[in-house]
Amino acid sequence: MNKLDLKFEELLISILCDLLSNDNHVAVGAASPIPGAAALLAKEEQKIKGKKLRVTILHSLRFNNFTDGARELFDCAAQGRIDTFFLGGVQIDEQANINLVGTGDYPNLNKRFSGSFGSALMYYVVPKVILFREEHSKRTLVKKVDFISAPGVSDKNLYRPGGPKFLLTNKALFSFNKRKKVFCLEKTAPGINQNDIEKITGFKYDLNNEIKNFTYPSRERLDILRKVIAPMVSEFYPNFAKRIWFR
Amino acid sequence: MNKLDLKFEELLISILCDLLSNDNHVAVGAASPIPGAAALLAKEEQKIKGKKLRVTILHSLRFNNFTDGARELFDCAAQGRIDTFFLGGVQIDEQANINLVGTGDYPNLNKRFSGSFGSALMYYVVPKVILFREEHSKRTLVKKVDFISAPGVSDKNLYRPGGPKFLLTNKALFSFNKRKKVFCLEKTAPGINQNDIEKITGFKYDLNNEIKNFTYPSRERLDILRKVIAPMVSEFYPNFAKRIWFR
Amino acid sequence: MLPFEKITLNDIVSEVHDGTLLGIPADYSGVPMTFTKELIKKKVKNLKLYCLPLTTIQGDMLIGSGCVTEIEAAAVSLGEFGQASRFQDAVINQRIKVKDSTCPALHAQLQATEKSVPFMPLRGIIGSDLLEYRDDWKVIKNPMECSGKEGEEIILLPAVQLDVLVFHATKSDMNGNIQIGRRRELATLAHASKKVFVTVEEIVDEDFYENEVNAAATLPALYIDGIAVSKNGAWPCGLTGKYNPDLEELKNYSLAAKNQNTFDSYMRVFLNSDNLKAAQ
Amino acid sequence: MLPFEKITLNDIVSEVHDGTLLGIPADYSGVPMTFTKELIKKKVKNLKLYCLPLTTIQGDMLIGSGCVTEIEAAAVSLGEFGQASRFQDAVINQRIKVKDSTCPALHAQLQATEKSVPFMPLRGIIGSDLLEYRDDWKVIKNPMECSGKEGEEIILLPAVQLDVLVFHATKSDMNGNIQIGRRRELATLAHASKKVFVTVEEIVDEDFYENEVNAAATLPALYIDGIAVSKNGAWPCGLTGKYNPDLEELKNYSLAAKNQNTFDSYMRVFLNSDNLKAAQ
Repeated sequence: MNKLDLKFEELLISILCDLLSNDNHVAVGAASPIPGAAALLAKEEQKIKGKKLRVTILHSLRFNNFTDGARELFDCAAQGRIDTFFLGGVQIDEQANINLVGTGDYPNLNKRFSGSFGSALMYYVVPKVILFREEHSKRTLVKKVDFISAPGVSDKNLYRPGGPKFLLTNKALFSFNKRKKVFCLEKTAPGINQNDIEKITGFKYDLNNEIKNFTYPSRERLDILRKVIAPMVSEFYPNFAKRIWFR
Repeated sequence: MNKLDLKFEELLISILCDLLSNDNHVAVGAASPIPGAAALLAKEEQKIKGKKLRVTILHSLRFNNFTDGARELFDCAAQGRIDTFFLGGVQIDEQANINLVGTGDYPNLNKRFSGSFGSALMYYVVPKVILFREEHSKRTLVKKVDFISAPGVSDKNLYRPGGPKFLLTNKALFSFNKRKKVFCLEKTAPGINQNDIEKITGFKYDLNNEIKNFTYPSRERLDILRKVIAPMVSEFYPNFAKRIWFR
Repeated sequence: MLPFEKITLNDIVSEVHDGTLLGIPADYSGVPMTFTKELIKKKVKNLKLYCLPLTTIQGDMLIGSGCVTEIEAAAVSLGEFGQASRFQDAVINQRIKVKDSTCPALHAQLQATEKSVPFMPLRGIIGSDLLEYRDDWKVIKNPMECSGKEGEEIILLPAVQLDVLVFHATKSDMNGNIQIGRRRELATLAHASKKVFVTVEEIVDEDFYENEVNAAATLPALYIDGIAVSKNGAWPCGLTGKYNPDLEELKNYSLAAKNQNTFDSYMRVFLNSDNLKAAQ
Repeated sequence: MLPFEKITLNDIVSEVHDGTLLGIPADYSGVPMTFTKELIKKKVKNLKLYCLPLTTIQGDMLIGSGCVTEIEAAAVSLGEFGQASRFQDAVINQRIKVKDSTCPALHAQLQATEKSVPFMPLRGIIGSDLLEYRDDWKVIKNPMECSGKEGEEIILLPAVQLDVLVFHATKSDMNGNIQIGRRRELATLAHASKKVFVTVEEIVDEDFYENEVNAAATLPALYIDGIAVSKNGAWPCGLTGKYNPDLEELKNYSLAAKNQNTFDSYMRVFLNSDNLKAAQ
């Protein structure tokens, strides 16, 4: 990809890592190798600076210190003890509503997906939720989702300290403005410009005054990622680690 | 006391033991050596008959198998998994209300006692609650308690599968009739008659057609109590066991 | 006399009837696959599955075998092997009813039964479409003056009691206590079930209560109605600390499950496979 | 750099201020007596104690020393050594306010905070005089159609969040995780506290997460704000698996506490005693 022989997944890991630099506790749910690697990378970089970042990776025995059973993630988040969590979406819409259930007219769906997981609580209580969906298309980023697994914003009469802060795809990074209920294009992937994004996005969004390209990771960061983080990721996402780093 | 050199505490243990013979799970709270010994004795006798009685003694490490923390007793009881529990009372009244808080005009008490412990749930959910209060006097068995830690009976609009079934003192055993909301004198201690009980009881009660004396334990039961149960009791009530059996 | 009920897989299967509300542990909590195999052989119908909070191959197989009419879950998928095709197919063709939920709600509904209260409150959910399709969930205004946000809306979830729970664990002690380690959701499941059966890799000649650390990792025999030994009982799923998931077999299943014919062929072999050999 | 905050008893004491709502563990959960000693020396005032669900010598000493204005508990006593005289005296003379409660309510109020919901329902209580004096408890009719008893009355208890929790434990590992064994009420207490400090007998060069059984007995470092080593830190109370209560000392205390003068004399000696020596 560039002279560092950078993998695209490594670039996404690096972009996510930049979003975690001021956190105390990042949690990563199931089936999230790229967010998981990003969180561990951020932790390692903080350690070098003498600061501490706690990372909980549910899918791992080693990076999951919970001892109160499967409900502890949700209790812990509701207590305000988790700063950042990642969510995906079969569809994500203009108001940051996410759909993990299916497409069509629920319950008469055309296509059924897994289900809402913990999103209907986590999205409400974790202050910085990062939406991560690799596919960037009018199919995934839509005007209005077919089913709201969890809404992007809520009425004032709800307890809602949490919500979406960023959306990362393989083409762009958006921020989300909670007050205006709108995404804002912040960065684009290498070789992609603002017009390209408009053509493949199914919803309207604001534009940052200064839209940048995805920042490449430094040589130093890439070294840490490949030498320190990749073996860790092997523990809980062996297939992913093998595909990216060890084949 | 008789030719078996029976201790009075052993007699009380035996009387309580008789009340437990059809149970599956008996739980015993804090500071209850006589109920604790009675439960273990019943368990041992059931074992000899090839039947199983589970005994949970909170104050013991060995006879407390709960692993969900101090709340498990209450959850377990509320789930209907405990047949019998023991409660005491600074005062117990005609309607089986119990007072564990103090005497006088709450909150301006003349005398303050420990507090209600778990009675305000356990009394409602355990089907057979046995009230055990050694002192039998107009001071302890009163017309109306000064403070209701837990009521003997409840309105129909409450969930209340549990409640009082028996009251044992050092002078008498009463049963409790839930429908009529009244105690009934069933047995008296050796040397005590019906008139004696009337003089020392502060509330009205029914009389069984055939009031019996406390039944003495058989030689066999006493052997089990002294040889098998007494050493067990030493584990969790060393002072009591020492006083009764080992000095 | 054993101090607990040692039974067989078939004894457990005979406790599950048409219409039973069956507790389903997540893939990390000990999936009772040998039990599931026998259950499918029995051709039980109209099961209702309650997943805490999700199911993978166990739920998909039961659905594909026509045993299930209703499922309450936060997710049904094959994890890293993608979507659960038999589940998807049954949903699209409306052969099963899905009570779509979210993980913390599934936990809370069992905690209500654990505490024997009619409901549990939960934050979140309001504003999601989950709520639209759940007649059993209720929204109230927070009635408290001194706690919570004034006037906030909050969901009350009903207490759910399971008819039967079956899970697989590493071992039981000689008194019928089960080692569950950190998988404490199994305790909540057990507390909220009318009957609880466990398959274990082995029954060991120990007393888990002999030291506090072992005791802390234990589900008390008090909640268990019967234990059957089943070597490799979670295969092809994994069992924490004992064996990893059989990734090849899970992949084979995910491919076979893509349509009903190949699923049926797979199941004919699977149901007659010798579990001991299969897990080597 | 240690991966957790290793601090001193005085650092912990400095986190407790006039008016702090302080979590108090039961006599079986690890009573932080060396901390209590230092707290009394600091002459802190107006503490509010939240006992889960009861207190013995710790609460009685704090009350007798004039540190407490309010206590919420299901019981205050000296266990087999009888009534807690300093507590009784303070109640009768109306020097403290007692929020009389019952064990399961004290658990449930913390569980509400653990789940971040404004309230928890509980059965029982209605018809007892406890309710008459609790403005913070609310009775509602069960609003559910499909669970509980139709029209039944039920209590809602407020979520209570503690300012500071201090307890004593056997050991912490090198990452600041605490071994709590079966004393899981300490987890609930920690989840429901803004700040959590622990005194331990020792910090060991281990990682409790290296095996599942040890892990199951652990309270994660995530909830802990600081750990101080304090040898015999529960004395004269006991510490499960480590040492028994000092029955003679507890008896001496119970006798001394019977009136304020003898209590004051006892405390002069106690506060200046060397804990290491005292515990033999």
